[in-house]
Amino acid sequence: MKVVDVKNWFCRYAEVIQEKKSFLTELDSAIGDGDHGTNMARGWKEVQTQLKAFKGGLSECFLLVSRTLISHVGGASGPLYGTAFLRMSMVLKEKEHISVEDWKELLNAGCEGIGQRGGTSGGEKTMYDVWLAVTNEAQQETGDDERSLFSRLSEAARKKVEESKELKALKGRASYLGDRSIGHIDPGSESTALLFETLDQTMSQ
Amino acid sequence: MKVVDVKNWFCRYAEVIQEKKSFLTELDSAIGDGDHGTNMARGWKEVQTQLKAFKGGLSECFLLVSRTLISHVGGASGPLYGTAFLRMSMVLKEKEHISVEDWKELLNAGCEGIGQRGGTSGGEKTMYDVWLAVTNEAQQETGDDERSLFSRLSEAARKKVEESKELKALKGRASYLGDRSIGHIDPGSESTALLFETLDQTMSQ
Amino acid sequence: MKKVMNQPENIVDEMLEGMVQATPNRLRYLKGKGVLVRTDAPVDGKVGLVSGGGSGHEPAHGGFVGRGMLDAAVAGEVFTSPTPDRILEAIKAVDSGKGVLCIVKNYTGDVLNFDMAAELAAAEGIQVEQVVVNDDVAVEDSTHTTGRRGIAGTVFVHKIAGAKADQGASLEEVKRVAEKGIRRIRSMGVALTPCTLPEAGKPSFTLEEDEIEIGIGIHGEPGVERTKLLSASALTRTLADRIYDDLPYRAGDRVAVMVNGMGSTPLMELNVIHKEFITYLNEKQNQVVDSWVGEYMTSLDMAGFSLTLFQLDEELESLLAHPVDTMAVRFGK
Amino acid sequence: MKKVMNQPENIVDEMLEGMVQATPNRLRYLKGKGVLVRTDAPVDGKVGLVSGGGSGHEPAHGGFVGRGMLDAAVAGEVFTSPTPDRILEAIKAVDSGKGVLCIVKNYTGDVLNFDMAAELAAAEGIQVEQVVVNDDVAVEDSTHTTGRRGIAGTVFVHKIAGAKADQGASLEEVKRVAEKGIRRIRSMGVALTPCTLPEAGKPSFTLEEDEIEIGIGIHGEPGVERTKLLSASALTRTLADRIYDDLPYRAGDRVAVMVNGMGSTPLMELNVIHKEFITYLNEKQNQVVDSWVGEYMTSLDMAGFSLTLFQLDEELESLLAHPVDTMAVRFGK
Ligand SMILES: Nc1ncnc2c1ncn2[C@@H]1O[C@H](COP(=O)(O)OP(=O)(O)O)[C@@H](O)[C@H]1O
Ligand SMILES: Nc1ncnc2c1ncn2[C@@H]1O[C@H](COP(=O)(O)OP(=O)(O)O)[C@@H](O)[C@H]1O
Ligand SMILES: [Mg+2]
Ligand SMILES: [Mg+2]
Ligand SMILES: [Mg+2]
Ligand SMILES: [Mg+2]
Repeated sequence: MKVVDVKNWFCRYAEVIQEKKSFLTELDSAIGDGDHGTNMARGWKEVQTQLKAFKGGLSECFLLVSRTLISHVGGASGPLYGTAFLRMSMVLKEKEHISVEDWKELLNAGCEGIGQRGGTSGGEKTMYDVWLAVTNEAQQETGDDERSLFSRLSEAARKKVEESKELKALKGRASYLGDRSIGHIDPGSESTALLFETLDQTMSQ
Repeated sequence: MKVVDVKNWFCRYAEVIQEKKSFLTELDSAIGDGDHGTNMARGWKEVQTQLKAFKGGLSECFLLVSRTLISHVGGASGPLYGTAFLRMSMVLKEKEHISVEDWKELLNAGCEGIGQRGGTSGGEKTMYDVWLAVTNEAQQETGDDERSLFSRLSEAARKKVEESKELKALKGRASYLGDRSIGHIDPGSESTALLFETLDQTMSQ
Repeated sequence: MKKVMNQPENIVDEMLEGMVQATPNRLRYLKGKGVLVRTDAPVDGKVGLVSGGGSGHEPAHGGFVGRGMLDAAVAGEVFTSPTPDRILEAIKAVDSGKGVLCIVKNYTGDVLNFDMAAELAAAEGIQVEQVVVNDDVAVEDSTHTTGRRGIAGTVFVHKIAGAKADQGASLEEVKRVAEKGIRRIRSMGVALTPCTLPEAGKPSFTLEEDEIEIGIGIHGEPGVERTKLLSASALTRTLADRIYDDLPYRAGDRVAVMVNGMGSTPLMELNVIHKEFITYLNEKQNQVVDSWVGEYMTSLDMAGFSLTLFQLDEELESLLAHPVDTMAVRFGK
Repeated sequence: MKKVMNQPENIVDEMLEGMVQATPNRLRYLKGKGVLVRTDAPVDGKVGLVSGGGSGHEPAHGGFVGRGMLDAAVAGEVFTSPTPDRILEAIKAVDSGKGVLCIVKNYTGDVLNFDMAAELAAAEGIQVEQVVVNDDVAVEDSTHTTGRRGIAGTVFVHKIAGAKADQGASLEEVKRVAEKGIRRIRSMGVALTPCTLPEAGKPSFTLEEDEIEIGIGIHGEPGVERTKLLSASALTRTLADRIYDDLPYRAGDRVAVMVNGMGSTPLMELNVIHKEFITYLNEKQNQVVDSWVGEYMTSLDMAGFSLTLFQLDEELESLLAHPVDTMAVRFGK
């Protein structure tokens, strides 16, 4: 995967977020404060604008996304996604191409960043659960077929979203609900799954 | 008509107002501020209480009603009704009995009090219109049958309420509506009609 | 309708108790009379200032009792003018011998009850004067109606008359500035939703989900026009035009403004409106020297707001800036 | 939902413009950064105080900027914590070299963004400390959740820390009193209606005509229990019991209280609730020495209120009484 593919991925994701804005906000209204769609849309719209003029390498591209999210999203998701992309940008220093093998380290770094920032080690019904599922899936040794990797990541993400629907939230705003959070999809988990589904779709075109 | 009859009339009217409280308030909501029922009910409930212990003559009885309304109703209707009963109380000084002839002067005084206090000479869609209609009816020479007098007063009042429904209000809160007041019954006119209908009913029992 | 209350018929009394308990050093409550008085009233050598009206307009009027504004406020039942005996209590409580000015909003009920109280006070030898505020430009002129209503601009009248009285002016002088203020103050309001009286338990009128009522009164009296919801900018302009086109404003005037919330409109929106009003007045080349943004004269739980424009002169500007110490307005020393 | 606004995405910026225009002598607006700063910041020899959070809680936080309270307030989008770069701007604008204290409400978003800002500020050589307010007793303890939320009690923390800083105390001392305050402040709220975010355009949740949500958060986060509407007396008791039974209150304590409106609850009702709360505390033999009744920390257009109880000691009581001069709270000199 080259920088042009990454740009495509991010640009397409910005569109997806725009399309799913109300849906994400509805999920957040049910167990949060009803702004996750607006937050993400604001941040990714800015990413889209910034990327238009962007000419740099892979690491810079992730760094640009990180900075833009940190300074335009706000809320819990801004620093969390921002940290993930920051850590991934570090891993990509000097690289011009992301190999199937590279994804292991890349996702590890992003996932760890979210875990540290959010103080969670999983099972607490947050976006971290989905990042972890995707990261674990990437560690499986199943050849070096990029297309199949992305489709596995995408499936693992979606599966985890469904699974964690039945969890009780213990972190973030949804935790105030206690048992009443059970049965609802966590908005940050949904936006994370969309990120990897978009990766899969963009790369299979 | 003796003081005991007057007491009966007022006590029964207090009950009628209680029953019609919501209706009067609804009329006032449409073209005023929605409190005429509550205002009247508060005042007449107090009249009822005061009358229980009351032992005096005709004039004192009207004076008691006047004072109680003035200090318990508030709004526009408190001073207006209060003034009417005050003026009527003056007419009744030294009297022990209200003859058919007396009603002419009695109503004249009450009606004039309202007109002066409210600065109206009629046709402006207020309770004054109904007081005036009743007063005019009382001036007709049609014998000295009390029963028929009361039924004529009651009918004249009701007829005026219906007629003035089609007027445009030029006084009081309903005047702010301009043409939009047309077609609505004026709440103070309705409560005045109820006063004379109750007189008729009480005296025919 | 959901209201946090006990028995609806006790709500006014309980509210007044709660107000006094929040500020026992400033206010005294004449229980059973609905009157809130400055603890130090009557103030020696000072003209007494009394205002009041129906309840449901909080912080008006009790919130404006204190040094530099009112000496006493008389509360009637919800949306119902107080009775003359209550007003008389207030007048008696604040008269130091220098006379009392009553500031009345132009409603038949208020005028009648205050008139009767003034007669009673005069009979007791108290010098009482009265001014009637009628700032609402939404109402047609008095040939067709009872005359314009008194709405939020009344609070500016309290402020300037209160300042003048605080400076030791005579009853005549205090009345003069109050009347000068009244000639220079205009207001107009809009409702986004109706209000609900505690005892009635249902809304006073209905508005569709996208409808507003322009020119609403502070008791939910219907306005002049029902339209679709407008943007903050268009709505501000609609009200401001109507206010501005009424005498006496001219380019170059120094003015004070009030953006008054009707009860349920968040400060967030009031501030957006304030920004639009300032933009409008800058276009008209007026200098806004004082802004009051918040809730001053409400209509229970109504959503909406009113704009008030006050044309100043040197005297009025300095009276507006005079120190004041009440529950709802406090500044200077 | 009816809101007076222009483009929903500009509402925060327009509101901040409106606030500054209402009080240009007190506030400066760092445009594009959502930051309101005291015009005289940084104040020489004084610890800087910064607070902030999502918008929609007006007058919090900009209404509390001024002498004796905050030096700057950072506004995020509606209900969304501000971003670290905005917070950093605020920190830089108020640092006089004596260090800066950030007062943060305990929400994941606020804590994360303020943390990142503090790191950035430290990198620029500014001494920054942080306290986290978590007064909401409706939330279970932190073993099961992110911990208790910060709600209206935060305003008392602004007040005492602001007073201490105004007296010239060191960063360490200002932080100490803020933390002492936090240990002694508890709150709980109730919603009668949901609120509507300007961009979402529909209510954040639904409540039946006779239902209320007890233990609501200030962003419409669901509470602990849904019940039928209660009387003012019963409802006050329900919240007060829950607050009182949490540490640290005892008979004999001198306390301050806040009855905070959520946005659409009229002052009339807040005062009735205040009366009930005072009655409750008198029964518990507490002396209420200060009452704040009004809107301090709102939730857009939500109807409802929160109660806050603050256990005082000599130091805290005098800090609470220290002069303050902000848009929303002003007294003393
Ligand atoms: N401590 C945490 N660790 C990991 N993820 C978290 C944490 N807290 C919240 N989140 C994620 O953030 C999402 C909410 O984001 P958003 O609605 O934008 O911010 P906010 O909660 O501040 O309104 C949640 O759905 C959850 O996935
Ligand atoms: N100037 C007036 N002259 C005569 N009657 C009036 C006048 N103004 C108002 N009224 C009467 O008073 C009634 C309203 O009374 P009420 O609702 O109790 O008081 P308020 O209008 O102060 O709320 C009207 O329906 C009308 O009949
Ligand atoms: Mg959210
Ligand atoms: Mg009425
Ligand atoms: Mg009335
Ligand atoms: Mg949020």
